[in-house]
Amino acid sequence: MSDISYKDKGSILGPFKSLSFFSRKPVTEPFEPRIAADNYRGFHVNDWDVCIGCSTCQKVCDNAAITMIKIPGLPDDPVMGIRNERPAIDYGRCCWCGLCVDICPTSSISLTQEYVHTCRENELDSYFILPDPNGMHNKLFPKGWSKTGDADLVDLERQPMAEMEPQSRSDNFDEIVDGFTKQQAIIEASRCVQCGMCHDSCPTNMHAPEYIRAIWEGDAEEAVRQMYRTNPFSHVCGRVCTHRCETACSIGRRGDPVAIRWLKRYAMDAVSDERVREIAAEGKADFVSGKKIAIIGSGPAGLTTAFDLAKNGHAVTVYEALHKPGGMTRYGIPEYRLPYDRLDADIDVIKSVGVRIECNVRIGSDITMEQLRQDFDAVVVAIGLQQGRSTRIPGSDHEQVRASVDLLRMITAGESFDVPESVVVIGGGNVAMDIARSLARMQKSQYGKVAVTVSALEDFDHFLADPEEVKEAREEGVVILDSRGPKECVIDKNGKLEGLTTLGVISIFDDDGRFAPSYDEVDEQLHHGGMVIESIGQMSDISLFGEELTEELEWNRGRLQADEDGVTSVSWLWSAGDMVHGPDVVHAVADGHRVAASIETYLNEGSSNNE
Amino acid sequence: MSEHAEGHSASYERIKSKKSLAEILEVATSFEQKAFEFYTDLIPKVSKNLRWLVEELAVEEQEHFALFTNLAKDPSIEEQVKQQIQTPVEDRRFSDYIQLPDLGDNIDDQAILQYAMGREDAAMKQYRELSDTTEPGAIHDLFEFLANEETKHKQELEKLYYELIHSGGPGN
Amino acid sequence: MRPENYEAIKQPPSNEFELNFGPNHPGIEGNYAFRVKLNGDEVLSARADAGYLHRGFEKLMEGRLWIQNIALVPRICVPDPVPMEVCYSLAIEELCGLEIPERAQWLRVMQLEMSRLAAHLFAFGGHAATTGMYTPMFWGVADRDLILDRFEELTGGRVYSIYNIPGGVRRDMPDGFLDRLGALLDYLDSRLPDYDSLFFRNQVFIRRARDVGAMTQEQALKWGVTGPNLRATGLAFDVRRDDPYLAYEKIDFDVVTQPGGDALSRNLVRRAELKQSIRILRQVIKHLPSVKGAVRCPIPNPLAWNVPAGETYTRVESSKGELAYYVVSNGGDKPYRVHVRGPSSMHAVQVLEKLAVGSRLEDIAQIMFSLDACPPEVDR
Amino acid sequence: MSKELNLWLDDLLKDIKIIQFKRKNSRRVRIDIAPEALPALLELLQGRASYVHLSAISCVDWIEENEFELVYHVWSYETNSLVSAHTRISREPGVYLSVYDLYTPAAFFERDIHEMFGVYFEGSPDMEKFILTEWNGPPPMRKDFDSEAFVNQTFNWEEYHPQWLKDIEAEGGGITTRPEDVR
Repeated sequence: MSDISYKDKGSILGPFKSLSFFSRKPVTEPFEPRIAADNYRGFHVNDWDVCIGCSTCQKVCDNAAITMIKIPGLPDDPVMGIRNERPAIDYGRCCWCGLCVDICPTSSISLTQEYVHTCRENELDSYFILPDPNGMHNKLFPKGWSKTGDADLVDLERQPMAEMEPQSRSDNFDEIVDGFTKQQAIIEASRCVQCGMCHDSCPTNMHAPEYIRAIWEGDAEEAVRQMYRTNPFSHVCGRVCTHRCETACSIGRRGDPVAIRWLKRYAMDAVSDERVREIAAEGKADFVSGKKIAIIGSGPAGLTTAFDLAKNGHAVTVYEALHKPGGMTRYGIPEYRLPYDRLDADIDVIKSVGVRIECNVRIGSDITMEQLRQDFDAVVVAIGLQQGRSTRIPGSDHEQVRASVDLLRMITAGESFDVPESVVVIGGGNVAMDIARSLARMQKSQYGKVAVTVSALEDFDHFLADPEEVKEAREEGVVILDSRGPKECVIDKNGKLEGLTTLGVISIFDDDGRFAPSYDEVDEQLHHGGMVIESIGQMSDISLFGEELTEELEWNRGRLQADEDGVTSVSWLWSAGDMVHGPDVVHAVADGHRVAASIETYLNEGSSNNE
Repeated sequence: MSEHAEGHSASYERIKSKKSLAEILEVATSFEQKAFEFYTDLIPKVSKNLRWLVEELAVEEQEHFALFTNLAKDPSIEEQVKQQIQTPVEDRRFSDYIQLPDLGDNIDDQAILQYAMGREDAAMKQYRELSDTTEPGAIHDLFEFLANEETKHKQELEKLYYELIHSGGPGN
Repeated sequence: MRPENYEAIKQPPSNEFELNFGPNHPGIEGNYAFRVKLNGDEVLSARADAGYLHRGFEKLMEGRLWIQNIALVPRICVPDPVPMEVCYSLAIEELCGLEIPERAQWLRVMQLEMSRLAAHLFAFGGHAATTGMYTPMFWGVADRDLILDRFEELTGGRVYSIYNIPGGVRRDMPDGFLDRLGALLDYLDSRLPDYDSLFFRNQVFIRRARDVGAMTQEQALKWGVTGPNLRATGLAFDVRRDDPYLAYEKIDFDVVTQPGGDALSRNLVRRAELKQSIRILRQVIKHLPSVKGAVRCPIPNPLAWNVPAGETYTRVESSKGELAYYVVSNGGDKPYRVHVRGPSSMHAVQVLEKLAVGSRLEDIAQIMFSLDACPPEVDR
Repeated sequence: MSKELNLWLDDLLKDIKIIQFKRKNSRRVRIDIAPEALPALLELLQGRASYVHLSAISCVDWIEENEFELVYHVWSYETNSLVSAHTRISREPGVYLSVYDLYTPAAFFERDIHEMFGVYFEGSPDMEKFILTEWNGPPPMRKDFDSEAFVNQTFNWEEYHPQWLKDIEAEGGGITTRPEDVR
């Protein structure tokens, strides 16, 4: 079994074997720095153009060797998910394991092939290094250990979510996506590296890292608690938020961003409505302040303001002109994206903290602004952008040329209209997709087939609607044409609408990124349709102010002037939401908090304007 | 549609009959002045939230007006005009398909913009036509220059129109 | 002049001395010492003193994320770090139910055997030095460095390769690696006769090591001896064969034994295992190219990795013997408890204390090196 | 032979009421047993079933349950199988019996556990300090000893202030998150 027997007595002459080595050339190490292996884990270099300062390297560092340093002058943009921080390494602690390289979401960090590094100054400080692309102390060595596909510790792929197949969803308004199961949610939550980019980018600064962590820990209630710190529209935002958080997510630098929106939805759905109400009411004032606040408009901005103020013990009344509260979240978003019962659940929570909502009351006609001013300590106008703009192209005044917001409102309200067998939609935003997909569903159930054409000015590279909206709309049979400029709504001799003609758009934006379309006159097309729906911009109906107040108020480029806290030029009036900042639910929520805080300060200062 | 643009219906004939640069500039300047006066008159008539737009347009016309005045004063006008027309601006024809409004009682921001675009469009076409019908030389160059200027103005308005009317953002 | 407070050194009443052997003895590994009671140069008793090497690895591991410990565990045994990484990874894989890809299994076997070669070269070199022969030590260490070159190329690190990770290995081999490893094996193979002439069949060594620190198989079993030291008492036991892990079931190798149970036997076992490791590596080189695919199965984000609650006792055969990790998870993102059964912890303390009795002072270092004791495994 | 022995042992152990028996796989068995019965079990395993090798004794501090778990890993060279026998003792006073008379290696493990967890093994030959000879604090492997807090109290963090950091601070930047902030 063995090479040498235990009984072997050996030889006294054997060692002379070593004499043969006398003739060998001695091994000499060169004085120059030796370049290590291609994979060598030497010293850090960090590509500052790629690094986003997410500090994930710091979190994985097993020796607490990494300190984050703020560097003025570097890009610092929460919306883009970039911080002006970069990691510095303490080489008294680093053990060169390279985990920072393998986990780096951006792959900006690498290690070099530098073997030995000594400093002329024998001071400890010189071993505290801010790695940049130029190597340590400006001695650049080739890259050694750097990110490779098989060594990546970041999970770049999102958990798939079950959703209805196009054929089964295209004739009804049932919710499309199933939402995560608990298992899926935990796995998806585990992809998060807790960098907080989402928090910084969120208009209302939702505590996403905290609620993602809670979901990962299996504690959905804690997740809900974290959500209600900043967002009483968590059901809504869990489904239809524009999720800037996911745009900023550092995992999204190279892979699918963490599905933060769906995680929010998961946690909200996982906790019973009753329990959500209890959690939301935590911290509610146990006194009645005696102050009264009127809020015009029951959309996210108005109701968020109401929620905060009611929790602070004030008497809040919300006036809504339509039959039900919710504003655009109810009358603008189709039910297949946001089921009404989930919206109702959010609103129930808000009501449960004491907010009074009065529907079917139109301010301006039923009650005047002047009356509100007299009856309340503060008034908030949060009426949103409920009027659709028209292209005003020739023929656009035909009765079968409609505005998307009007139709969406009718669909929600259950008001009937003749569903056209074919329809052309002008516009390329999410609202255009909403109306196109809603009508496609109605066509499918009435006529068994879909004939919806969407014509958008923008090309697909600059499209306004979310990619998934475009994808799903197509799956449902909607034809989407990009780079088409509306020319004319064609009306035949009998006054019947034939359809829309469009021109090809050669280019749409100038070098500054501003709109400057150039049309191809030769490329003219007629899209047949018994109805043309205009789905471009939206605006506010500000007639409620009346002439006098309109004149008294200050305006800024057509919009009511308000500072970032919603304070208008009139002391008792605040404004919030889409009408100030443009359409976005989560912005409206953020606005609501700011306005509520501003009103709170105002009320506490005791400067009552009800003299 | 140029007929609708205020003060421009007869201007083509008027300019055509002029022979010297100074004369032509004089007529053009008076067009711009009229436009400025038109917007200034409009300011108090529109609702307060729309005033900014009319005010901006008035300022814009005032700038045109100043431009023409300065050109007339400048002795090196021929040289300057030559340099400016090296890169002709292309017309993109966006506003062609927007109906000109009847600026009646219910004036809104969109109507004002439409009107303004139509006015710039008419002026642009006019100068372009004049440049096409004149022999190469200083006068031809001047029309070319003026057409370019009006095209640029129109395009600025088109951008504003898109931002105000077409994109209220992607929405929800 | 004699100072007033001078006291003459009191001579012991007999020939008995107490001596601190180490920690700075050139013939002793690491920061380790023995308090030896002597009668003349005959050892009456020995007490192991762990010294100041304790870094509290087990405690440290409880405060770190599961994956952060992969950078820590190789430090438990400097000369043979790979088994530490592999054994720790195996434990997590078992707790998580991870199936590691076959390619990763073979890559692990490859590293384990490379590490064993390096460790055995270190061991016999060290042993030679304790008997005053320094040339074998230079040879052993110099040739070990050639293995470290291959480690550097494969893993990015020379000694602490930190190449294994729960789920597999961190990245694939560089191109042409197996060719260069093969060339190294050819070289090492050619060196074996040189080692034999110089050391293993050197009459000076044989006569010096025979019967030194001898134990019977019965004693070895009773004292919990494992690894080459156990095989040197004639018992053919090897975790690789008898409690197989990774790809070892698919590999041909002999479990080498020697009959003497003494320092000589132990060295001869290691000498034979050099040959066996080369043999295993040659099979790896032949087989590995046919095993395609990933080198790591998907693992969760290391920052949010909860290992399912449970406990496991994983074992591998290190160059020093049976290495085992007892890992307990309470379902959290950090280990609840990691107990490292360092293979040397048996023979570096109790066994050595027993074998030293009756030996001569100059043999203590030799006994320690023949047992291939690795003090950091004791201290952890 | 070895197969039969395993089967015999499985049958035998399954029948004993005071223990919980779980075969994890062909070479791993877990047994949970009351502390008073453990030495007898080990004696049985060693004497009747060839489990002659005590691979290790592991100790786990289950502080919330106020218990120490002791795990005896024994290996049979005959059946190539490892039995891990788990038992729990009260954390206070943390005293248990030595199995040194059965397994010599127990002396090392028991001494280690005594030093690190403070469990006293009656009958163990050597309960003297081994590694922490100059340590007077509590047994450090106990969960209630926070070594990081101890280190932070006892030692200073090295404060670095290199020129590049001074330059950045002059521009209004500087350290935002220290490593200890995220641990």
